Amino acid sequence: MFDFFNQSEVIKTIVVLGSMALFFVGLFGLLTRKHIIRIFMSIAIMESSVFLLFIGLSFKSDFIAPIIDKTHKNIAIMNDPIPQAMILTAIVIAMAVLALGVSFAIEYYKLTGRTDIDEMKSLRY
Amino acid sequence: MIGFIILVTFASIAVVALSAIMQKKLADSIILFMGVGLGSVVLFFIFKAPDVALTEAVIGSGMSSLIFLMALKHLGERA
Amino acid sequence: MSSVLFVALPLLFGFATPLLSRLGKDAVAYASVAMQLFLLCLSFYLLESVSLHVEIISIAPPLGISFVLNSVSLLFVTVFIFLTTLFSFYCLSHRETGSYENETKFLILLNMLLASSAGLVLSSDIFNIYVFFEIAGISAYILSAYRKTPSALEAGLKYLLTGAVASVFLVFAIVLIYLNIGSLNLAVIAQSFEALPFNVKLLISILLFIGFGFKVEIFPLNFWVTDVYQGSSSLVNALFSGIVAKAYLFVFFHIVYLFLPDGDFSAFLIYLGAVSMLVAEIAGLKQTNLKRLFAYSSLGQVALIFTAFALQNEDAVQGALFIVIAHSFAKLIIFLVLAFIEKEYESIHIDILKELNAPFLRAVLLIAMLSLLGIPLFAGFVGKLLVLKSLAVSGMLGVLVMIVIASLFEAVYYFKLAGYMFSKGERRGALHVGFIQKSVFALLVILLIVIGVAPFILSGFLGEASRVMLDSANYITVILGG
Amino acid sequence: MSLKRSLSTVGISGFALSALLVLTVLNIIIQNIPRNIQTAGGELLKLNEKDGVANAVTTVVVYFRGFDTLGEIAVLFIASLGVGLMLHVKCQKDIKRESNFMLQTASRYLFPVILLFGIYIMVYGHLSPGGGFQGGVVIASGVLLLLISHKKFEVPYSVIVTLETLAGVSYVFIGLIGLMVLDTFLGNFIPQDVSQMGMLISGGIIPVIYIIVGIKVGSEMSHIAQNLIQRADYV
Repeated sequence: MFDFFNQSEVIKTIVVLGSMALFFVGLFGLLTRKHIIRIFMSIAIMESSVFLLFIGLSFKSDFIAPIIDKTHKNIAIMNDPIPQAMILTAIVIAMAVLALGVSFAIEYYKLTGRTDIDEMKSLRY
Repeated sequence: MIGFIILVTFASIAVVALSAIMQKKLADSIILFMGVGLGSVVLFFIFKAPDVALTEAVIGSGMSSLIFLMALKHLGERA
Repeated sequence: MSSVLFVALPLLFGFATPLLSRLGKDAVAYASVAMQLFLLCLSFYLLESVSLHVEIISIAPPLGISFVLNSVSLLFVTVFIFLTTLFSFYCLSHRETGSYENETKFLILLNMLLASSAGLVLSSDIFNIYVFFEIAGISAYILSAYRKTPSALEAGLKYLLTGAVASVFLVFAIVLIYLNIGSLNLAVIAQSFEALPFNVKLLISILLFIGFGFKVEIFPLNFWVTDVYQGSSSLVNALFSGIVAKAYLFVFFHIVYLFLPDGDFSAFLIYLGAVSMLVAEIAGLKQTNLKRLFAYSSLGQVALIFTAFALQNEDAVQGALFIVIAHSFAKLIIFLVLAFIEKEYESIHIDILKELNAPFLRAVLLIAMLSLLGIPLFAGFVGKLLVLKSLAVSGMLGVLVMIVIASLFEAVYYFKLAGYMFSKGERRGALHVGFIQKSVFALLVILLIVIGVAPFILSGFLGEASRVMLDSANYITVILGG
Repeated sequence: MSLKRSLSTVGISGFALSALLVLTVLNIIIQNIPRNIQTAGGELLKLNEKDGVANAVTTVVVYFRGFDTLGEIAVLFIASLGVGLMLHVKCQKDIKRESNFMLQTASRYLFPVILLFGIYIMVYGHLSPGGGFQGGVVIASGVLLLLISHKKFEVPYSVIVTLETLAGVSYVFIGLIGLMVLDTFLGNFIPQDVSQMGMLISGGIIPVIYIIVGIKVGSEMSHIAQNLIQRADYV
């Protein structure tokens, strides 16, 4: 019963639907949540959904990880290393921006006691 | 079998992410967010990308959780 | 002397500064200015013998990353380095007050901003452009929140949030590009972008537009710009409007010219630019806070450059390059004067101009505003004339009318400011402007006047630069063939 | 931020409907991605066999696309500088609460293991999955464990700064040496033959760069963690 899911077409559909669902959950959180930390969480969820989409669509289930060692020498059946290298960098960049944003939010909370994105109106007089 | 595991993991991540956003208390949403991090580590591992899985485990669910927990400790329980 | 030095040297300086600052703050500030002067000489040296030259990094394109050095990218790099050097000289003159612009952290961020905007302009690999997109972004977020006051932190938070969302859409676009085309090199992507099915091309274009739209400050996506300008200090605004906005503008249109050479969406972009200029100028009319007012004027000018680039013909691009130069110099003057006023009088309300008791600053501010308006004897005139001419030639009369009306609105509030400056009201204590500051302002004013009076100096080079920018076929053959 | 809309049921259902619509459109668009396009990854794998290391992803991250990693290190450097700028607290003598005895002894014995594991991941980055980023952050999590458990433990700022600066400067110097020797920035100027593929000393500058990246990432992450913890405890 389970081998229906193993065809690569079905896996690609699952990956696309799953990561896009995650993307829209993040977008929904971004647009409707008011607490600053939840907004950062929604952005983090959107980012991880895009990364999952990329690796999910660029991998072939019958290929192996792109690491050469004594037993796996045949590079013809190795997955594509470029998406993994890109996502590796993008995850660290996303985390750096997130750390900076949270430190801004903590400092802003220390000074004004506000965490609600709507209350940040002081710049509009 | 892989496809089924992917389906289950993706479904659980989406549900956990949605509930993380809809939570009332900030502490619960941060803990559920860590669940999303762990789920994506499992998925990267299934997608035959060990480097990315290790990075996501260490940074995606490791450091991000530290950052949010410190923010939680700081911003208190309101909202 | 390769073009990678424009990015490698500021990075090296940035990484070394925390340890260098042990030798003393002054040493670091002077070293930073010396390094920027060296880069300026390097850029002028390269400007002489500029030929389309590909700078390979680690392995040859199309697999590896490469910097492409042509007259357009070199022009932008030279303008960025020139602006940063003048900015550093201006900050040097604040030495005695020990104000924050001379702390090592500010210098590191300034150099990182310079390195990333040079990288954005030179790079020919789309993921490399994303990395520089993030470096420029993250150093801009910290620069805007540098003073740690509530309004500065609010500006930093808003800038960071919009920047993070923009980078998510940009990564999404890069993911789809790699999945459909299989390469990250701009030349390879440009070659096979035509063959993509229309809906995939449309989706990638929309995602790229949203990703860059936030940073290019175009109408529906620029709600955050005025808050950030108002929250951060005027010194930093000079950097934002002078360097950061221009770098993102160039990269956006560099990609548009490469991917859509026959201008599929150019009509949409032209009308969007004209509408966003109109909205920005109308909103600028009723502003009472000087920083916010000049933020709207920056939005208007950036929208004008956006429209000119979107026209995709040589006259318009040449005009856009003229406006880029004139706008950068004028905005550097305006925001440095504003920083001076904010420091001395602690208020940036419009009425403060009535009490400004510094004839030199008033004259410099007036010349900068006239040049922005496009009054004949100043630099802005030539650019605006070329853009309006190409609009008329290509028969876009609606857009022409919109831009003329927007310029009229801009003239209204500039002359209102000029009226305030030269009104007879009582004046506060005389302001003492340091010698270095005066020389910086004088140099910028002279440049504005020289370009305005004798544009033929630059028009040859800018004409060739606009031809090179539009000629994407040659760009592709150089990378792949070379 | 005028993005906020009221949380009425109409809002949610409207958003859900539009999400579903766009989801199906996206699915159709992404589905007909050409399967067998000749991606650059294939060519890089062939190139990797000649002058790369066993872990193809490490070759791509450090050598073929090494400039992205240099930019990546700059992003992390600026982020830790920004967090330090925002959260640095001058006077915080004895503000952390004393944690209980079990946590202290456990962390004292666990830290060397975590440190060793981090160094292993970093050094063997070019042979097995792992590398500079992951190894550095594992070491930072070890430091984090000590920061939480021991009240007076604090990574001295001068150590962090010297490590960070030396690593960053040497990374750019390696790039400049490559520029001088091979006329390509970040070129692999240490000759290495393919027979050494699986050995520890293989791949020329690739393991060297990844260890430098690991040191830099480790010091910066522990700097961020330390600032976050100290600031949080200073409530």
